[in-house]
Amino acid sequence: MPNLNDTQIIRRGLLGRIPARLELIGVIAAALVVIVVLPSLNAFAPEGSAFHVSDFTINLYGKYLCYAVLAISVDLLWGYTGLLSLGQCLFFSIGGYALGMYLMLMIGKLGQYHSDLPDFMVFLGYPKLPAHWVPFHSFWFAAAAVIWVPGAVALIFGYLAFRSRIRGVYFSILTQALTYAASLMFFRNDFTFGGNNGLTDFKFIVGHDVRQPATQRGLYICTGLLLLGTYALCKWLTQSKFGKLQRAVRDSENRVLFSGYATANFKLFVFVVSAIIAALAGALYVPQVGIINPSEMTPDKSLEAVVWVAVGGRGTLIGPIIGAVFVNALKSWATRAYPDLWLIILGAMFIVVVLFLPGGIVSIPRRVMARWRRPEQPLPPLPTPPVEASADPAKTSPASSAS
Amino acid sequence: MRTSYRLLLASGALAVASLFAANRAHAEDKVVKIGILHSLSGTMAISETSLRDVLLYAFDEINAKGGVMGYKIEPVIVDGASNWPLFAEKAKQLLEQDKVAVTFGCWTSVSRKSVLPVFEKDNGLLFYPVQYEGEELSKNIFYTAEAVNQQATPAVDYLLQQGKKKFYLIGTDYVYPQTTNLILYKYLLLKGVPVENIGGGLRMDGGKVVSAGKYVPFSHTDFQQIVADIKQFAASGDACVINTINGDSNVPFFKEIVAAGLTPADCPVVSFSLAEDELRSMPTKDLVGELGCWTYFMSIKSPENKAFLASWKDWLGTESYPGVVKEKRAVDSPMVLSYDGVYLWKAAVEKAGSFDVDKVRAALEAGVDFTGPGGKVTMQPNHHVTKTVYIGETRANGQFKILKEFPDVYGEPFQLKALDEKLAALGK
Amino acid sequence: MALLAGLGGLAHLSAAEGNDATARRLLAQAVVSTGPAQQKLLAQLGDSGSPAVRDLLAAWTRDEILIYEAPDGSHVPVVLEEQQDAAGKARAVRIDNSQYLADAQHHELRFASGDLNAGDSDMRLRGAIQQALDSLTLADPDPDARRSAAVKLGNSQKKQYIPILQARRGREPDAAVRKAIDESLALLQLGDADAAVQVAAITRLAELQALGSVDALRRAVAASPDPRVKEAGRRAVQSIEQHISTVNFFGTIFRGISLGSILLVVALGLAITFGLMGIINMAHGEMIAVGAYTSYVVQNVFGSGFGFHITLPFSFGGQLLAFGFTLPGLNATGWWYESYFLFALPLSFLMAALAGLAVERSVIQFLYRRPLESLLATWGVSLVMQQLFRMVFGANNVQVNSPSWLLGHFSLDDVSFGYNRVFVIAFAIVIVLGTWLLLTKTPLGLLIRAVMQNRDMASCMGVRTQRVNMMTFAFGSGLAGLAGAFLSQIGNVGPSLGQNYIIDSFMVVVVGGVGSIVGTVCSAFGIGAADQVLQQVLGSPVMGKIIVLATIILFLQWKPGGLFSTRSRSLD
Amino acid sequence: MKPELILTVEDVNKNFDGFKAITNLNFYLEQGELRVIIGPNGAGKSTFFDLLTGRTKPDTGKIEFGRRIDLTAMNEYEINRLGVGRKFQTPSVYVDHTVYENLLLSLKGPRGVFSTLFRRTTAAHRQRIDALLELIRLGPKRDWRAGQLAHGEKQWLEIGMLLAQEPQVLLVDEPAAGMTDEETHRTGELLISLAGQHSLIVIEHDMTFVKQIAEGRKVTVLHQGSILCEGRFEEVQANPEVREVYLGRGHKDR
Repeated sequence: MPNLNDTQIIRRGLLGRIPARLELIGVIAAALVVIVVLPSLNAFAPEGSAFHVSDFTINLYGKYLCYAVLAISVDLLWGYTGLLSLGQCLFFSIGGYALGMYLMLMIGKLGQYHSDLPDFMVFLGYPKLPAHWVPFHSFWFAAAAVIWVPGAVALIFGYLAFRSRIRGVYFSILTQALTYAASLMFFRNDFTFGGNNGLTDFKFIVGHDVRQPATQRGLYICTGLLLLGTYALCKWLTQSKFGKLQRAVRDSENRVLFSGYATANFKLFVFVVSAIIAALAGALYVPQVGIINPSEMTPDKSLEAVVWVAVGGRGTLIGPIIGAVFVNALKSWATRAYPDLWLIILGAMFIVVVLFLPGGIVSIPRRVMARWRRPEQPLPPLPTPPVEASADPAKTSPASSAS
Repeated sequence: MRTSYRLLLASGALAVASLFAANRAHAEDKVVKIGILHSLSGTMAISETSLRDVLLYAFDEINAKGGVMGYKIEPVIVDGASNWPLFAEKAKQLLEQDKVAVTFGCWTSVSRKSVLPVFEKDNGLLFYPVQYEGEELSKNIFYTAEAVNQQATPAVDYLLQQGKKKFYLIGTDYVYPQTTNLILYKYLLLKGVPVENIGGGLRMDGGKVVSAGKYVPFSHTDFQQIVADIKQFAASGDACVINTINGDSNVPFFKEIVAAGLTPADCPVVSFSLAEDELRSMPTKDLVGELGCWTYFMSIKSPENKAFLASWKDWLGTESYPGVVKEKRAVDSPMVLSYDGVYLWKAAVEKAGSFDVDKVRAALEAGVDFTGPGGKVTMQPNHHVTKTVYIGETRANGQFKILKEFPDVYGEPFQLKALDEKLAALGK
Repeated sequence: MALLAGLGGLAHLSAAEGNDATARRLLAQAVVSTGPAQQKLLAQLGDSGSPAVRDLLAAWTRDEILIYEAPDGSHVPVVLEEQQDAAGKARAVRIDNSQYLADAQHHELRFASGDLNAGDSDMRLRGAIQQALDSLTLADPDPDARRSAAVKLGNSQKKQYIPILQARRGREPDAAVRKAIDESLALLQLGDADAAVQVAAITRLAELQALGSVDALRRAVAASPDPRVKEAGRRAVQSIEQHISTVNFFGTIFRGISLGSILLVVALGLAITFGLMGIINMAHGEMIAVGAYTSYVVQNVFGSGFGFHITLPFSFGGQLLAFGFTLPGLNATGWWYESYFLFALPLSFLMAALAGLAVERSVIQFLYRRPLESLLATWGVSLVMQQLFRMVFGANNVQVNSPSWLLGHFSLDDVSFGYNRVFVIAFAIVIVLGTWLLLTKTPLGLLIRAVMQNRDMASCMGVRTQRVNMMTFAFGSGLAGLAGAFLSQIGNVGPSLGQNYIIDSFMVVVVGGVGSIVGTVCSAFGIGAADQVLQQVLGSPVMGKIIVLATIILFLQWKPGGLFSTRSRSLD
Repeated sequence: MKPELILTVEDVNKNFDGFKAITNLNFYLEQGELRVIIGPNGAGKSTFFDLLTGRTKPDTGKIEFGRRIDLTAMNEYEINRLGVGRKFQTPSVYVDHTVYENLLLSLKGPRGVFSTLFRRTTAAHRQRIDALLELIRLGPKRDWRAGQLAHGEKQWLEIGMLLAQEPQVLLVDEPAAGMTDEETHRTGELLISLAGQHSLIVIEHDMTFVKQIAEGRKVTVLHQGSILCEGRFEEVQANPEVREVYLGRGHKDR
């Protein structure tokens, strides 16, 4: 087999070499540990024993798992379809807000003012609950909203963007503008979503006290299941003919278009699916961290999610998970140990990954193996021209192609 | 060639690793852990790092005098990184892992809102030192901060006394300015100021005013339009501006005010978010004569303040905490209220004879007091603090010249409802 | 400042010696007295007409009159001279007799500014001082000062000013000031008990289109039982409101142009690096911040110097790692200090260009064919740079003082034009012209365009593309630095300065059409104007901004390539 | 009997920012015809393909498929589904996919999002792919990733992908670029064999290759966006005007 270059390593990743059955076993084992073992140790191992997993840890891991789901949704767009969206956190937040609204209403009269209205509405003098809040008394309505609201936003925005063939960096810039506009909107107090303070001080979720360790454990298990489900769904998506087409669009959109596929529809489909995945992650994130506010949807947050994917390894499904957990664990540690240097660490990590390790963490074993097998063959010092620069004649400007 | 490059990389990595491995040891036997929960990175680091510094100073001061009931204070510093969910996570960490006796922290309302459920669930104790909108009372939080009636309404009283008749309300669009301006709107009506003399605009919902004043987004930079509006508003004289703009945006706002030729003599601006620490980064010569209102000013001439400032300066000269800036430091109200909070807590612990949260809370609610740099502060049963309010005007050196004092103002977090009732009684 | 007032006092001595000497004694008395006595002395001062006293009164409001406590316990008001000695101390000039303050042995005493307490003044006292000053200012040689004094007297609603104003009206040579005096007189007469006088005053105000009189007119209409007053008042209000909307219209246009210029200035660098080179430089904002910080450093070097000190949280052999350096200050004053900005401009360009060069060499040169990845890597660069700013300059914003020639404004028919705004418009024109000339009329420009159009081809033709890339990127970054220098004059300078402008910059370039300087210019002004108009119409800056963003997204539906697309096809 | 026209291009104009890429172009392609288009650089050949495939819309004029269907109102994938396939100047294949997958994605069949998700690959599909692999002689490299192929092989693969679509009209842009002489010859044979069943337009610079496939057929010479002359290859070759603008400047100007 001929040499693999870096881009090929990116595309294949670690798992490209691992037999499907082995991968399946690995995933099941990891899922068991995350979804069954850890919560059991939290619930049953006595406090103080070496096996006890604290409520804090469960809660923290729950957060990381939400980030992992978000990272997969970024990767589905970026790694597989070549669409670098800087707006994934918008969908994440919309999902969070949708469930947050339900949680807000479930506080009932337990708030500061013992009113049926959320506190911030009481003191700002809202006479009654705004109409668009009313249906969120129902959990199922909220749960549905977690899916259809971000889905609809993604559908509309995606339709507009893909219809006019906005791609590459323009797509990134536009999604950034969308996110920015939305965050400005949500920051407004008048927008009836609590402005900068957002939604917080939740008490109950479907009848359970959201602050109880048992509830948190339940939410953690749900997140684990969501991650597993997302993984399975994306595995299926990316391995079907659809997935092949996704990568085809990434590598040579014109060829796909001139093969009779309406690429815009494919991109739109991925965009909507990934928005919904992100929103589900957001919906589970909110009851676990206890707050949702507009700073979650700023462009910077979306870029941070892209960092996770890049660090973990894009174009793979396991990479984003590893990246999200690794970077966030690092963040939890570094903001405590070296608060002044955290941004430098994050920024430098990003530069290094982009320049020297385009395949991310998951490509490391492969690179090491490649070196070990052919020591005389040096690794390419710098990545070769990658994905979006692939020779695509129809991308050249008409002026120069009018030959 | 390649090898030497790798060698370089490897040795660099080793060096970095060895740096990280270095640690600072604490060898106290009887210690009590206290949490410091502020943003040391991100956008809010600008304001919050100073609070960490003054807390460390207070701890050192107390430790030097024998600690709290013989226990030395061990600070546990965590960084909220201007990220609100992270604040909640860090609060959990402090309470559940480090098991701190008390936490001093938060600046923004949203950070407080985000940690509030955590403190309630784990029955922790949080001291909150920064002026805020009120409308909140948690059994686990003590607000040494200025409530609206300890800052905004006294300022308005002062301006009314000075013969001002027109009030322009402007702020950043978030809960503190919105609530404060809504309170002020009602307060002004109550004081007989006609609606048309309250500038900035009103927003109604269901026949009730739900928002008063002009609002800009965070980090807004273009104030041309608004200042032109203010200028027209102030053209008829006797006008003033109530400014609740937050942070960065103040610089372009005041530069525009100066450029438009609005002088404090014509139309003073009273700001609630600009204290000495913020003024250090403002072009103060353009702000001379503009007003501020806080419960502490660095220029207070009491012996307590003089001693505090001198000792703070000494401490800055000798401390060795990483990240503490030593030069050109100012002290302001949030810092002093943090400092006061530490001593109020200490007094309560000593009174209760225990670090137990419930006992300390009971002692605090029963009322402890401390005479700090800003004068005497007394904890009230409603978790707020009675203290002296000062009106000052900015000087070119970034200090305030004190114009008026309102001694012993009782902190009242729930203003809106009370005002509504009073207005209703007057039939307005 | 202090010395200005002091010297001013001395210079005027010969002119009106007798009058001034009395006035100075009165003033000295006023400073140390309190209550009604003080008010009375001030009223007398207002009538004295002494120009020397005016500067001193102004100094008083700035707390520059200091009190020397003599050994005998008496309080002597003084001002400090500007000239400082090596120890930073200056001689003190007595207010009462304009002599230097000396001790019993006739040795001149010297003080640093913090040595003495300021003569007390509060808002009410300053009000009184102001009135005295206003009376004095009505005779000021500067027409602007006379005009603002007249307006103030009119707003005071105190009838005692009517004779003062009328007297001045007769002698006033300047039309604008006469108009202001007329307006003030009419305003004061509006409070007259006689309905006929009121109607005359109302008519006069309507004729004068007096903006500030609307409230007073409304009050008069409401208060007066006379139907003639009511009718005249109603009409006057209508006519003035008409005028206000005209003023707002032209004001909005000017503000739109000025905002457009700012957008243009910040986006032009990006139009080079993104538009021409295809690099998505997310660190563009930080390049702007480099320029702004350079202005800050230059300002401090012209002042007392600049230094920084960083301690890293690592120890090496038990010693915390630390480094830093200090630049000595020039301690410049007056116009020399104020000119710092002129030096800051080229230096900002240079520093940002160097920073750009460093970023290009270390990161971007590997990413020319990978625009998406250049976006990501430069975002990493931007994070690192922001944190470096925090470490060097502190997390706080830094204090940048605008030179006085950038403060203030002039008015044309009630539309005010800020000097800084006029400056930015001129500045934008100059740098756009400069950029255009560089790109089209110089050999470097030719090379740049060649490389940008076809990197491979240019390389084959023997162009050193690497160097051209470097230069182009440095140039684009330098332009960002210039923008930063200017922004330091209208906004805050802090580590996240650039973040406020990055999205706007990208929007401007994308809407204008990538690679088209003309497009960037048009879109900057278009967005600026749209923003201001929407703000005016909606009354809410946030909604204005949101609608502009939404419009941009929709606009790109219609013209995906932007206004001046160099490609007629969809965006790749 | 006059053969049916498959493509009708009449009075088409196209400007790019003032640059006249196509001027008053009239072009007719008969069913089953193989037409070669030659012309110097900048003559508008690729733009012509862009116009035919919907990538670019003409400013004026009409473009019809089979005398009935207006192509100017359709976009790329709709035109492709009608049966117009295009091969690009530089090979455009999915570098990350195997040769097999490249062909699989190109096979004629439903093109919707959901059909790609739920349709299974049948034995018939596989047979068809195997046949194509045989034709383009990439059978042994079936599981190679397309990015690993040599330039000429990528050209072949792209032709294979085009054939997998079973188009009525094939637009082929410089198929022989980067091929060895032997490969070039084989390509010529393939194209000739396709004529009749399919209609083809071939843009080519390599005169040996043009000669091979255009001998006895109609050739169109494009110059500055319009047709300089049209006729049998031999006539065109002899045309002095053509020699001047094109051949006179040397054969392989690329």
